[in-house]
Amino acid sequence: MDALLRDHLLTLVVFLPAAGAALLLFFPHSARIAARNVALGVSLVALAASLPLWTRFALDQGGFQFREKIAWIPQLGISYAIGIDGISLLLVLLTTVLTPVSLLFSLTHVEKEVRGFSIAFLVLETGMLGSLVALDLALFYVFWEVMLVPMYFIIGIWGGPRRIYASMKFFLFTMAGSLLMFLAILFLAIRYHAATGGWSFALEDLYRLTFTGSTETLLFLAFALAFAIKVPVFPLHTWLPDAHTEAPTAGSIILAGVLLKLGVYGYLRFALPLFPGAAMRFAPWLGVLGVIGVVYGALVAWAQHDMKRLVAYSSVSHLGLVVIGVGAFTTMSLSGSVLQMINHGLSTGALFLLVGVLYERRHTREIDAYGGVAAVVPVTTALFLIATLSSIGLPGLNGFVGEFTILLGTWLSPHRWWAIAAATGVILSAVYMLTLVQRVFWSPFAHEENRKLTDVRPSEFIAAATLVVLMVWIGVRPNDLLDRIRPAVESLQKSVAAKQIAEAQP
Amino acid sequence: MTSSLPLWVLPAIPLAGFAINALLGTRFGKSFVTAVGVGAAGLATLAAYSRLVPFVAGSHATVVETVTNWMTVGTLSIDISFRLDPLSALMLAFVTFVAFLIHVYAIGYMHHEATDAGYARFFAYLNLFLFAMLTLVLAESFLLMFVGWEGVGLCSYLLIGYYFDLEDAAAAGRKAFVVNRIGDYGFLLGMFGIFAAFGSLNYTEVFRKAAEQPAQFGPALSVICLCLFIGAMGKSAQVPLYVWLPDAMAGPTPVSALIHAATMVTAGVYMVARCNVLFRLAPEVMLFVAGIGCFTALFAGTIAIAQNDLKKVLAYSTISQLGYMFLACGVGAFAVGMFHVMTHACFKACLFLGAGSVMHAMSGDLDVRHMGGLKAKMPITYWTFLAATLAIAGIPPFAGFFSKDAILSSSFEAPGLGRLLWFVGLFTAGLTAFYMFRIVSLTFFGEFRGTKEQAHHVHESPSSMTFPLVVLGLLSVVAGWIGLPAVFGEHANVIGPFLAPIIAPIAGHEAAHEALPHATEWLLMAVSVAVAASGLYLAYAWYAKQGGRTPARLAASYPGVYALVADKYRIDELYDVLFVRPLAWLARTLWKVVDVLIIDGLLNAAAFLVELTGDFLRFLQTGNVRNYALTFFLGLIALLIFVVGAM
Amino acid sequence: MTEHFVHFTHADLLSIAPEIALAAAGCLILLIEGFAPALRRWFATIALGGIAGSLYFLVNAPPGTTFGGRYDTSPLTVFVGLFLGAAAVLALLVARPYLERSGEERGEFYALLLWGHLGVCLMTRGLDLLIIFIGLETLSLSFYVLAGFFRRVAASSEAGLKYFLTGAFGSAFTLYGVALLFGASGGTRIDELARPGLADSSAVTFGLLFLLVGFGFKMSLAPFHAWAPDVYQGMPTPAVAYLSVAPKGAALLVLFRVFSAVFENGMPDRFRAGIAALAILSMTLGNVVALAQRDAKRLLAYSGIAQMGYVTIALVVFGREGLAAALVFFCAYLVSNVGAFAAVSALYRDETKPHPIAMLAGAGRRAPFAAAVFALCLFSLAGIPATAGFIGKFFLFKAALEKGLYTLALIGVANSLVSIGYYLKVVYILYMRDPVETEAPPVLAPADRLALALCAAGIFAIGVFPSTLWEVARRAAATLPFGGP
Amino acid sequence: MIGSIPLFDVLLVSGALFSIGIAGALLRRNAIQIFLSIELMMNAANLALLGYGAALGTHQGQVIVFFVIAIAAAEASVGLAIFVALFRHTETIDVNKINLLKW
Repeated sequence: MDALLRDHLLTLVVFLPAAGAALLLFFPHSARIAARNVALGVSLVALAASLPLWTRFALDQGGFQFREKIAWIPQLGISYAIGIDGISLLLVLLTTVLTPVSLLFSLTHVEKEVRGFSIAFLVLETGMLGSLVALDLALFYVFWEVMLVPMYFIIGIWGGPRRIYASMKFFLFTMAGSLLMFLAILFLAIRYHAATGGWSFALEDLYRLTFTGSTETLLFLAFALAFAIKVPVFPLHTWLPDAHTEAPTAGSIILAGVLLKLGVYGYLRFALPLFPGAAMRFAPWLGVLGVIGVVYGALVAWAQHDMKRLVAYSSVSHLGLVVIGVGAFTTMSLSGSVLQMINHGLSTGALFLLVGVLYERRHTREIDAYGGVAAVVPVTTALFLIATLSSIGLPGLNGFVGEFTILLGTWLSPHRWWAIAAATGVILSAVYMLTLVQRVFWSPFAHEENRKLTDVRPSEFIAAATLVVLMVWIGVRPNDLLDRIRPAVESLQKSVAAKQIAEAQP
Repeated sequence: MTSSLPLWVLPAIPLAGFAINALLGTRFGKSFVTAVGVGAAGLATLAAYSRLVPFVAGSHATVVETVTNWMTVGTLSIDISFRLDPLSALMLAFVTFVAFLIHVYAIGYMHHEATDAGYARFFAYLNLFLFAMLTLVLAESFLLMFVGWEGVGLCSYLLIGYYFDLEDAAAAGRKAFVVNRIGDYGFLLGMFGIFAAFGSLNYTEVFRKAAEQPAQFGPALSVICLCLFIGAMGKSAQVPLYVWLPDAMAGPTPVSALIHAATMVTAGVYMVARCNVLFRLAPEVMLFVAGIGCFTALFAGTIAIAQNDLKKVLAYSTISQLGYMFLACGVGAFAVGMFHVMTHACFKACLFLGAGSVMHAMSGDLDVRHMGGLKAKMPITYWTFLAATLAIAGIPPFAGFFSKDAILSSSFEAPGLGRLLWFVGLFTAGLTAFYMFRIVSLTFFGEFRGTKEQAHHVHESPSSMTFPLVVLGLLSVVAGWIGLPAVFGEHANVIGPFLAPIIAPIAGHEAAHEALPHATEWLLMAVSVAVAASGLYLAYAWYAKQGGRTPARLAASYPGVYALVADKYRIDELYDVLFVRPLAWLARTLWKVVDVLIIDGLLNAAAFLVELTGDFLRFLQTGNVRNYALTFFLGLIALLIFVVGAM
Repeated sequence: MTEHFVHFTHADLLSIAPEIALAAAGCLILLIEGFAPALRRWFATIALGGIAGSLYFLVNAPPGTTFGGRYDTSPLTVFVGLFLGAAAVLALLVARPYLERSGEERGEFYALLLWGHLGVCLMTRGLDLLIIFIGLETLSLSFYVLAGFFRRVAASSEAGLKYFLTGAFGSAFTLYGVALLFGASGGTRIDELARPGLADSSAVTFGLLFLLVGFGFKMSLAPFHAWAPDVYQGMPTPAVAYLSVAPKGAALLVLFRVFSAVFENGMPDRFRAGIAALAILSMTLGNVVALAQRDAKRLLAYSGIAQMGYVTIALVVFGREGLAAALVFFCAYLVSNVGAFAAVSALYRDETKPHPIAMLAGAGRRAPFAAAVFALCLFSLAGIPATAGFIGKFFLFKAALEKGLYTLALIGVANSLVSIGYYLKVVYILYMRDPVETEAPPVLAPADRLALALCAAGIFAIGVFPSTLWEVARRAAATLPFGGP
Repeated sequence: MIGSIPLFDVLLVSGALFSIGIAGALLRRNAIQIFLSIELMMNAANLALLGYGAALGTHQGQVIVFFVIAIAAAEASVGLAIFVALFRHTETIDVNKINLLKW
């Protein structure tokens, strides 16, 4: 057991949920309560298991930690190689936190097919964690695709009225991107074979490959497209509003909280270091698309009259900012982007959760169906307000630190105007989010049927409060995270710089 | 220094108060809330003064206390560190004090206003505001100041929207936040510029570098200062970003007094004064500041004339007075600006609290046309209100006189457009005196014009409300005496020298301007007093004596003009047409056209096309086996041609 | 050389034993049918026994060639033999409950299935075009009858007719191809085709093309696919499960054998291009038309056409690498496709009626196990990772890219995107649509459960731990004669 | 005998037969006629086999032909059985009228 915890901690964290799902397979169809409790319990155990990752994480080194490597398809040098650096550490923890939170919320709100729901959710968690820790491209691709299936079911079975369209759209969009990436991965390995005579899909081996202009560009685009769709980058974002809106609350939380981040993560972990030359050539485009995303997302969010859609478009806007930080590629902006991924996960997660609280009681997401409900649901209002403030980057809460570092870092990069343009998001986000608050929670009490709205249940409160606590913590002590991000970002920049030099000399 | 309280305690106390009231307040009822909320404010004040007294008595040497590092990213490293220097000391002195008084006042004012929950919410917000304001004042770095800056903005938003179930309150809260955000946008860019130029956001470092080699930052500084000033315009409600402040009166009166008159709105002036080193290196921006300030003063003043809502008039007068302060900063008299900030805090708080007390008596009615003759019914309110009015009108020896006169004289002697600025300022002073005494006359003199019930109900407010009134009333009399002009003797002016250290000398600039000849100064004083007095008299004559016939006739003879002024020049409507509607339209269009029509349209069309192809090809499968054989055969032929043909 | 036909050696007997076992088992069943009908519940068992026996003999058959180099016992044939055996076993498992449900539990079904299987075995093991042709015909004749198995059902008889006519048409071409090759090479043994200089003779070119067409027909490659949807729809589902997998694999193996013998050093580009064209046409047509299908079995037929398009890429890749990829792909296709048909046969009540997909609505709740396996098979066919289907595509596309066939690979992935469209459509109906009818699908027979479980297990086994399979497949492919380097 | 005929002529005839067979298979409507055309194609192949065998001087061609004839016979029996089975349902073996299974 100790050996397990010492040497295979990461594996444990990744596969605990899957094990739980397997366990649930043997539960009778009718065991609803049991199923949901098992799911919640397992996800909490996974959370507990993931905490040592945080405590035992060595701050001073930039490389990967908690590494494990087991041959998987030795003939092709494909191995089960996992490990985390500061970036993946934070995202892993975000995942292990958000999953129990979502399940906790679902406790009282998913009635149909509870067992199936729990299984899907746990499989999903394993998929997300796996693709965050994979250090072998084949392994990564497997996890990356495996995520799709449970999310497809979660949206399609437990989703809203247009769930079929949404789930199909979600699946096809993501597939369209990742299939090209699949070919690109194979191509990389073949190139490695041609270069060295041996086979390997291991990330660090493939880092060493260098490419000439057009090949690199094509490979980069194949990877970048897959990730850009996931992020999502304008104009590839249209799957997101549908998926987020139609997904059940828990699904929306995970979608916004984790899945979108995997796009940026993939870009940072794969597309960028594998093809730095092309990445740098395309960085301006990335930044421009990011800027468009920020403004566009914010404006369109403002025009929504469906609460979830509004929050969904706000994600487009926030992720646009993250993309800008990546495009600017300064230490500050990159760290900011990573941090902002976590922040967005927390704040948007909380927003979806609290929208869910209202939805589950009133069964409508129409903003106009509410109004003045702060009088009947004060606690919900307070929590929602905090989440809103975090999402619009109020200093003292988490959102601000990320926004500020991204914008300042971008300002210091050659692309100052991105920062100037993107900073308007500061205004626009206030516009749409506060409009939402005003029209839903404030202003005169509009509809009598809202009288019987009940305030948050304990489970809901715990779920939301957890996120709020984290928001405050990150806002007050961002260094706890930044210290872990820094080495990763710096080594990333180093490797990119080194490889660019290598590519410079033919 | 070590023995005394660390500075971080000052903001910490109200923060604790906020936390307690927010979490437990609703449970333990009003008395508990009062104890915590007001207690926190009082403690904070005591703590503040325990630092201020030794500081003022001592060497006025700047103190910087670092608590811990907040964030370190790349080259950016921000400490949570507080700074006590003459400037922050001045702010600290009146912010804590006024805040405490207003907390006390709120006990009485809110008691009937609110349920237990609401009461707790109110005091929690007030404490939170005090925390933010103190952070803003004591911050040592721009970023930490920004924390307070946004914090006070948040509290103002929350407190304006305190009556969240009133449409206009909710809207006003959002409006305030958004307009402030527009300013913050400038502030942010300013900070980015500063960091890019100076590689730091700490006052000490930035100002030292700026002061040492001013030449090297020349053009960058203009942009930076402009951005910073945009921030100030938002927070301190200058044209064109002033529109949120009048609406902000939807909040409870103590809030209007504390946040939207005495403290928060002056943060912009404080920030500009804080950055005086930078601003003085950007003369063109200074001129801009002065111009904006001067114009705002006049503009808001004219609006105030035609308003009938007591608090609205005060709001516009606040905007106008803030304009004065920026005028002072613009002409380089930062100390004077801060002096006016201080005096203004006293008399404007007093005025608002007075208004609140009246409103209380009139059971919520604020329309001056329904008032009149309250002098007898509520003497304390009357006298304090009168004192504050005289102060704002600039009648010696009341507080406002000295600060305002200092502003006028320093703009008079400013080079370039100085005289013009002076003249406008002077005219505005008369205007101020007029509209202030107009409301005094309408409120307290003449016959009562309200309803029976109101007349029956009118009464003097409880002591918890009158006590602060009295204190502030006294202050509005004496507060100005720390800044007597030079003509009263060498050391008559205390505040100028006290603030001198923060107006750090810049290489190549001479620090303070040479004083005017006494004769000129006397003359200026006389003129301004005369103008103010005539303003007073006119208002008294028109509204108190002949019950407002002349103004009515004037209004009737120029209906267009009157309507325009009464409608605040319809600026809100203008903004609505210029910005809000177009943006909203754009947002809808982007959504409906770009998202739904173009992007999704293309994708769905592609998918549909594939399916359609399938639906057509499907019918090649006729079910007739002969066609199968035929396709088979044709396929073979094609293959033959394809392969053999290639031979 | 003719004397080899008259004098069997002991080795000959041993090497042919597996096929003899199959033939014998078939006959036994018919005899029982005739003289002891009471024992019909044992048919399936006997048939399984026959398969088991044949596999036993196959594994223990003396390695090397027999019948004067006409009959092959090599790792390759053993591998393929096991593959075919697995298909037959799974089909038989599903068959019994299926026939019971449709009230047509007649012995000839098992006999014909066994004999058809025998034919396929002959195809894969024969190194002589004549043997291969005989195998082909044995297979065809058995399955013509199986197609029309439900005599009282018009659709079934029609399927029989269509399969018969098109099949005979195809065989005629095959036969003419054999004749041409015989004429060109002077013999029917495949290794005789390896004589230098043959490759360019027009007789060989035509002969090869005729074989390609003939076996392409068996693989249901477009444009020789048209029979498949109709036949699948009319034919008893278990027979389809076998027909849709085993003969296709055998046909591809034959093509590999013949082509690699003729083009020992590299297939000329004109053939490459021709075969690539067939591959592209099959993928695209199969996937696009599948989108429009309403009947489960027809949909699977088109999906099969598309899958054959993918695997034909392996033939374009050519050589042992290509064959190895094809073998892995077929193993994956076996578990996925047979699983899918097994699920179909388990999920529909009236076997003799059409199988509209819409009837599956809500099956996820009414028949959880079968539905789950069905969905799994569909995801596998769609090539979602951690399933067998992904591994099949993985090695296939790897081989293609290694050969520099970028366009083919791109078209391939584009097609898998399209295919997701209809695979997910079925999943959606299984799980996300409310049942149209209240009556639950038939309860699963143990045999059904076993078959489904085996397929699911296979899908995960191959999907998660492919390395062993890949190793074995490569070793097997290495023994392909004239496979090039 | 057949050996005395030049291979080319034999192939020509067989090719002609084969084409006629194809034509018949494609143009006929009656299932039996179609099947007969296919039989014609097979026999064309047989002819080619015989021709080649003669040209090569082996008996192998003839041996193959025996097999083919046997197979063809089997095929015929199966085929006719199927036709009969179908005729019971449709009262016709005009393949144009037989299209239950389509699309």
